[in-house]
Amino acid sequence: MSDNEKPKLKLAVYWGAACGGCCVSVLDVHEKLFNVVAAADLVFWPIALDIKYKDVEAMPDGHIDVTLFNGAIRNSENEHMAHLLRKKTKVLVAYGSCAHMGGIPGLANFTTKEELFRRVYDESESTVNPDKIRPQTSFTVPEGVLHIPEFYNDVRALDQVVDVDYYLPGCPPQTERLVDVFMAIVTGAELPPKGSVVGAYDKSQCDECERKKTDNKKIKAFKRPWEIQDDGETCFLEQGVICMGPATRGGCGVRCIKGNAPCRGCYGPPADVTDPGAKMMSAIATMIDSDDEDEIVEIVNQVADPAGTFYRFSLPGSILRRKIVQTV
Amino acid sequence: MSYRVDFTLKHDLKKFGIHDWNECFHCGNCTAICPMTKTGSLFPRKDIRLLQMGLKDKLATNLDPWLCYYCGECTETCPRDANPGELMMSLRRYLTSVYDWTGLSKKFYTSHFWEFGFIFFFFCAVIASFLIWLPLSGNTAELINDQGGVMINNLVAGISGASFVNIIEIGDWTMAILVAGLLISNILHMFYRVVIRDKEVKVPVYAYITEFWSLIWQFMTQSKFSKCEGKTYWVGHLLLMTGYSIMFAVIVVLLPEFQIEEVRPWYNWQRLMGYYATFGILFFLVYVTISRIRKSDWKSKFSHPTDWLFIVMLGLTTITGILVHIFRIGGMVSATYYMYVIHLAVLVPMILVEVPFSKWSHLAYRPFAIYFDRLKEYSRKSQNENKLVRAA
Amino acid sequence: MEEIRIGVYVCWCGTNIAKMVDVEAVAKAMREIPGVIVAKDYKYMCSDPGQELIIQDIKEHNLNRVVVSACSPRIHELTFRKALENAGLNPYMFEMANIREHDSWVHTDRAEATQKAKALVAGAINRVRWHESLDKRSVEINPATLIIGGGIAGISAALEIADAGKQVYLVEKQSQLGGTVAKLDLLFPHLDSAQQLIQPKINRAMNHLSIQCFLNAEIREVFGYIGNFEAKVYQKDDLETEIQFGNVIVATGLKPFDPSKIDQLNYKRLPNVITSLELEEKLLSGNLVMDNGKDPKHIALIHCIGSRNKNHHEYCSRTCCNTALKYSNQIRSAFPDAAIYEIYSDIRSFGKGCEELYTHTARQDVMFLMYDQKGEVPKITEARHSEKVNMMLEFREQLSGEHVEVPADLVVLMVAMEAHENAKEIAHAVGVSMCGNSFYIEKHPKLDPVATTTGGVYVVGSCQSPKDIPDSVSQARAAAARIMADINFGSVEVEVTTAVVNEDICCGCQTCISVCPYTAIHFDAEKNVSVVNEILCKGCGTCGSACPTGAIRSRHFTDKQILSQIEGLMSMQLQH
Amino acid sequence: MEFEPTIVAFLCNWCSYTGADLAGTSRMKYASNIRVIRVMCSGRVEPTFVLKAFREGADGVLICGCHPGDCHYHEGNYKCLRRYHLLQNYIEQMGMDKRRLHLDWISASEGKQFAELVDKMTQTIKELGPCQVKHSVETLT
Repeated sequence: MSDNEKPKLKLAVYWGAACGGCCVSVLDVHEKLFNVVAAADLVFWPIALDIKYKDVEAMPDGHIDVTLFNGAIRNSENEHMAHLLRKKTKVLVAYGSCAHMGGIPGLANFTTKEELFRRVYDESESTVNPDKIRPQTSFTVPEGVLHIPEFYNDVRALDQVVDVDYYLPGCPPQTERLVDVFMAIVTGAELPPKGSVVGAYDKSQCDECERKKTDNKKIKAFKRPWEIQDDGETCFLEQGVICMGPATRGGCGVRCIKGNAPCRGCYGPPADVTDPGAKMMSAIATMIDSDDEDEIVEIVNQVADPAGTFYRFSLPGSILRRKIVQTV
Repeated sequence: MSYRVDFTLKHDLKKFGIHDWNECFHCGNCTAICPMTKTGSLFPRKDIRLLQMGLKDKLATNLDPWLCYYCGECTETCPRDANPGELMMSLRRYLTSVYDWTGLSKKFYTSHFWEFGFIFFFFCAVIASFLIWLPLSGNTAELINDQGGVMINNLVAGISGASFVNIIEIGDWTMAILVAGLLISNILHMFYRVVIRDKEVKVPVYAYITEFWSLIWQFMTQSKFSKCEGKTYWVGHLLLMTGYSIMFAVIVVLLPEFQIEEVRPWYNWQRLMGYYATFGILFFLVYVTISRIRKSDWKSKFSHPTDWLFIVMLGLTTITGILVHIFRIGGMVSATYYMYVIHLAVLVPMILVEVPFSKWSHLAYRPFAIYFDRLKEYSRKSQNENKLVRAA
Repeated sequence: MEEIRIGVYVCWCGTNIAKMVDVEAVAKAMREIPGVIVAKDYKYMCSDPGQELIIQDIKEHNLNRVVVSACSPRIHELTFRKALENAGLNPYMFEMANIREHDSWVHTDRAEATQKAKALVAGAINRVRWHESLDKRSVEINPATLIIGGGIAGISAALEIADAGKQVYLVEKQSQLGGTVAKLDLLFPHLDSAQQLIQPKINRAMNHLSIQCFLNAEIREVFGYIGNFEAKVYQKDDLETEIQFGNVIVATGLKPFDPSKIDQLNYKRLPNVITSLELEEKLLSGNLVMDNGKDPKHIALIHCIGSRNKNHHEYCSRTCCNTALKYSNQIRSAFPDAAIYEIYSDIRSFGKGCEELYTHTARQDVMFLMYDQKGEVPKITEARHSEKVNMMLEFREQLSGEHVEVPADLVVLMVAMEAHENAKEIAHAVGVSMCGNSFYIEKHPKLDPVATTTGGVYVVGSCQSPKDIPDSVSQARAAAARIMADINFGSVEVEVTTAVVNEDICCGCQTCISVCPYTAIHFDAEKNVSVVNEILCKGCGTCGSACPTGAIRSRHFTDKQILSQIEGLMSMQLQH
Repeated sequence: MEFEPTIVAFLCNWCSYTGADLAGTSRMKYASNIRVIRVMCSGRVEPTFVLKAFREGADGVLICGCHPGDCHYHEGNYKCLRRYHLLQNYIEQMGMDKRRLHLDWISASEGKQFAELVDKMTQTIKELGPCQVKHSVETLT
């Protein structure tokens, strides 16, 4: 068997600012895990294996063949590990929306560290903190000095911190896609050029979407999904519901749409699109069925939260990256 | 207040010498070049405009034409050959007829029949009165005085020299008073038209007095002339003016001293004054005649019939006067007497036509125009100041 | 990928640019930018030696991109593209930075203008990096021509083309040909008969074998592109005719200004206040009388009604002065004793024989009175009963400075020429632009005055701007000559800066389809992708911006090119 | 030193760019803070371009097209208008003043209006002060 002739791949999975869903998605390979394990050694995966950071540090550079890095960069620990894994890994994959574009944690870029701390440590209903104690990066106790990671003001995508070889999008990525990619690596198939998105299609959601699409994309009013009598067949956009599908890569199996919910855009933009939110705003606004400025304003104002709608998964990876906080 | 345009006025003005009112398109070159234009005024363009539009009322209250001495700069500069200078000249003729309440001036300017008829009538009247009333005496030897000159006052048999002078003097005075009366009434009429009727103007009484000096000064010197180019013309006018005034003085006021039987030596003051006056008038006449024939300058290019008539009449008067003098000194009795009658026959209609109704009247109108103009300006200034004071 | 080798040329434009922009400093700064092989400044880049300089450099330095910073690309882009072609480069490997109209001519601080020039040129350099070779495409020319409008311009063009043996479709809205000229009596400046001029032409056009006239007809929409248009002609009784043609001449003419918009003229309220065209009617019928049948004794012609006034049209209608002068002559010969008043604001009697007409008219005993067209037009009121005339005009006469009254029995309003109300519909139908006052915009005001920015569509006569007959006819025949040249050649090259769909990316959402104003995009259901008809596409780029997948690329205006240009521009920022 | 903003302007080829050319040929003077990018139609202007300009350090973005109804491509300007309003809501949400992005109509004959518009916009942006986008991205922590 070739397995015996070839050394097994060294695989690592790590999480930054993440919900854990990505790691679970890796586990979702179910019985295929055996195929994976047959082909690869898991050398680092904090959710599943008890391997310490210092063990990783001890590895020679480029020791790990593939690292699936999920989660955004939120604090100094995330950043440190991103750098460390970059050094130790041949192929670094930004795995999932958070590592890819910042993801849901990236929505914290609408606010600041200070505001978050105030809410969490001062104002939240369940907090009792009369001394207004805030997390410190170092704290001296009788036993010595304690260090905890520094919480950053901004959330960043992985490639805003280190060089990334591939992106495997999704929140979480479809497990099938992961297996496809993994098996491709294992079997030594020719790898796409560096920087490519893998585990997703070139075409966007609509290509897979089974809803009926016409050129009648004229929006007189924006609606929330519960505001329409969805027939389950008509394109969401043609019903006035914002669906990020056209500006989002396919590959997820249009699962949200199949579940009669519009696409939120977790798979990120197609190849030539730098800012999927901006693209989608452009497309959606074009569909507005009015030439009257007042009416246009009225219709546009029905999009209650444009930034959150169009940049749900991509705020740190977008052009503006975060809300501007005026510095004095 | 708006003025009615009059389409026909310009046709009516043709007879006053206006050739072509259409050419002017108001570029303003004339205003720019004119040495008389006061800052901010549209002289003489505005006057052409008033004429083109037939704004009669506006024209009648307008003094501008009198402030023009016709140097011809405007006409020379005019790119359209509209001849503003001559237009102003024509307007002066027109205004003369406007000021003349008798209507005769208009008749003289616009009708040869009236003009020549009038002259001819007085010419004949003078001759006839001598012929009918006073047949010429016969004995020539008695009519030569000690100096060998003709006894000028004895041309009528049966009337003594002293009485004759008296009669002539009365005649002179009558004529002078008549002419002066006409002229003064016309000037008053002018005053009424240009100052009283102009509702935009209110002249304070003291201004009439303070501005009066300008009237005298202008009348004496015609100094505004000097602003315009052409010194000779000004000198000529001055000579004419002084000559004319002297002649007036010696003929009317000093007639008994002047028209005497004794032939005084040539250096006598009367003769010297007479010679000066004659020279002055002749100089002007010759100068004007030559330039009008040669058309050597702008003002001489266009001659209204009345211009020539004036020259001819004045020339004839002067020549006959000189001939009377020569014949008299030469002791040629009949020639002297006939010439004397002819002299009077020319002089009388000339004075009667020209002074109150035609060309000569401008001698009076001009200084008064300057006077009235200053009054109007004075009132405008004080009104503006009042406005400013009120505004403040 | 090939190595990018850019040549940058900064034009002085004599002193036009060099006076306000330090051209040497700009060229020097550009040399620092990666990819820039040469950067030069030169006195006149558009001159032959200037172009030769570029061609030489391309050959010598093996340049594959060129940036010229000079005047507006609307003036010289084509010149330089041609130069690139001559040097063997694809003409689209070129970008222009406008440092004259947008910089040296509009700024006063040399340092700022120079800084701005650097930014603009750096933007162009960054953009040109991403330029791609585009190939010209040639299309066949259908030899038939559609002419919209059967006035003097339309007929002249029609006869010109038809006489050369080519088919013409002449579409006229009215029930007869002839347009405005057919409504005129005599023509300035020679007072010859309009009828004698137009009627033979109408007859010839109506009977010409190669001209198909459609009367009472209209065109609502024109489909296609240069060489291959098609449209339906709609006539009465729902009669529709489909026609195909290669070129279009728009000769829709003019509409007289409605003076009832100006209250104090009392047009329509006073029966003897008429427009110039109404006077033409009277003159044509030989019955120049007032409403009571009597001869007018005082006739006033008021110029510039609706023209040269901010409240109506700022432009000069160009024919009214001469027409009014013509009226003075006509009226003078009809009524030798009448008082004629030309109430004008400026006399503009330009053109062959026209100043002579003015001079002649001025001697016809006409009173010229000037009013202030910036202020109020003369006020026309009924005269008091005691007056001998029936109307009185009041206004401030400009040359005298006096407020005057002008008596009048008949007032003629010299009304402006304006564009038709349906000018916009026709503009949309054929795809031409209109300027602010609804006249059609020509391709270039001086160098291409009859063509439009839409290939195969020409504008002639008064629909382009107010015009007299000689100008209209000249334009008509010029357009005809242009079209004949194309027909003769048989084919024409068209722009290729169209949109293109990347089928590998297009997901078939069909957002783009209804976006296209030219229906140039259709959906290929089999492939589940949108397809651009590149011949119908006019390259506006709207579909590219609407495409959420980035599958549609607007050639020569791609995202990359523009985003890169922004980066370039901002790399030379003013210091905060 | 007074703050001199940079304004990136997207002008449509047929109306606004020509109008700006006219301002030049008429030698009208206006503030030099503007950097013009030519597009064929205001309908080509994408939110991406606008955001990119801010990201690269623009303090204001101006979009000009043909007047409504006068678009050379019939209705590209309306599409721009729709995007503009949505984009304004977005940038406001992102902590920017709406006035930093301005859309206006300039016809080919409105050189004067263009010059006035540039001056007015420059003044507005001067009052708003520098845009923080570039700074904020460069100093992410």
